[in-house]
Amino acid sequence: MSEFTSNSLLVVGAFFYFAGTVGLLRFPDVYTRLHALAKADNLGLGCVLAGLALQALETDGLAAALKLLLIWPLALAASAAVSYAIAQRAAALGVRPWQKGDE
Amino acid sequence: MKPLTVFWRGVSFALLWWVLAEGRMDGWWVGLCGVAAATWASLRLSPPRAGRLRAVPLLRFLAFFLWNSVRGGWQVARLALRPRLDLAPTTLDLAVMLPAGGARQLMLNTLSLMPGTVGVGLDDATLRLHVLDSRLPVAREARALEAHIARLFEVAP
Amino acid sequence: MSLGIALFLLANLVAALVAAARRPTPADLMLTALLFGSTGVGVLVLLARAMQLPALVDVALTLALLAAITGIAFARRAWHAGSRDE
Amino acid sequence: MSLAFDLLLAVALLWGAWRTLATPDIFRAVIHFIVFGLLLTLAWARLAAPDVALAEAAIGAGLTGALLLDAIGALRGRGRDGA
Repeated sequence: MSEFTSNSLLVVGAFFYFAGTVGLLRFPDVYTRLHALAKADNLGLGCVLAGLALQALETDGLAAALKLLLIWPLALAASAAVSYAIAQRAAALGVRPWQKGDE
Repeated sequence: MKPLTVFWRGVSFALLWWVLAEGRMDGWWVGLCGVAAATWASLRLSPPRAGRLRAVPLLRFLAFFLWNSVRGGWQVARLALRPRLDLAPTTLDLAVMLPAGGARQLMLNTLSLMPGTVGVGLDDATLRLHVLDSRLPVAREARALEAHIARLFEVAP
Repeated sequence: MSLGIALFLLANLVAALVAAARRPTPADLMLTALLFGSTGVGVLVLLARAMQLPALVDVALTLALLAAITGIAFARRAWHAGSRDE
Repeated sequence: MSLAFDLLLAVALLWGAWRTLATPDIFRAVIHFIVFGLLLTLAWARLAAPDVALAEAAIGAGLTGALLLDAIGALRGRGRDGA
């Protein structure tokens, strides 16, 4: 049962990674691409980490599982800081946000 | 300096060491030195403030955040995988009522991970957001986040 | 199982990279490099599981932290108006 | 499965190295260099050398990338001021 749960979490994580990559390639400008990068990819990482932590809990103990989960807040903080820095810089350089109807 | 603060920070760092060492105890004396150094450095770099974080609002904030990051990821995934790309991005200026400093920074950074928003700028008390889709109820959700953070820091929003 | 997912993520990454290399603006390319930050962490933890090498989790932790440094260096120091953006 | 992973990684590595050397725009070359460093980290991980992978992630991709980006910013900034 637990193996099924962790494998499903891995697959769901892969799905969100895939969606994030598709968004990065399809979205029209820097700002919208940041949405794809900051949200879908982080959720994918979260699911993958949760799935692996479940497996590690059974074989390697609690501390190993918590260590895997510890990566998530680090990645979240990093990605929040980076997306703000890039969005702010883009705005300062006068990159106009894409609007509906633009090419 | 309250001894209780020192104690809790020490315990947190010890826990962090235990997690990083994957539960092995054979190098515990190195860990002890590390925990002592980290506690000293944290007291030096961020001295205990008057208003401290409280446990119940922190847990509620974490639950709120977790749920919203799942929603945000799902929303972006749906928009990205739709066969015809249907986006209507806008920008939104929002007056922040939180005091300057840690609370405002936390709000700015959390908003980048919430559904539909990325922070673009913050001057004084105006937060500029890029919104992925103008049909999303972004302003209301940002207010909810603000209320959560205000409770977390025990400040009036 | 973990290796299969890791392979899928790597394929994802390479596809994004090849597509982004054709894009005109440096910002797009940098976003792909940041995609490597989050996806690379995922691949590394999956490899740690598949290869029974727990030390790779430490590599993933380092990568998660340092991807941010490159991103900030790009936004704050390197990205000027003259670098062929829109 | 593992053969497919290694082959894809090797091809991506070679491609990244070629792009790093062949891109005329120095800015894009640096970003390709960062990407190459990240791919190399994965390659070391596959070779069961986590210590080298750790060094590559920290020094190769992280710090050198940031330093090179900073250097580009400094060079471009100076060129624009006309100095």
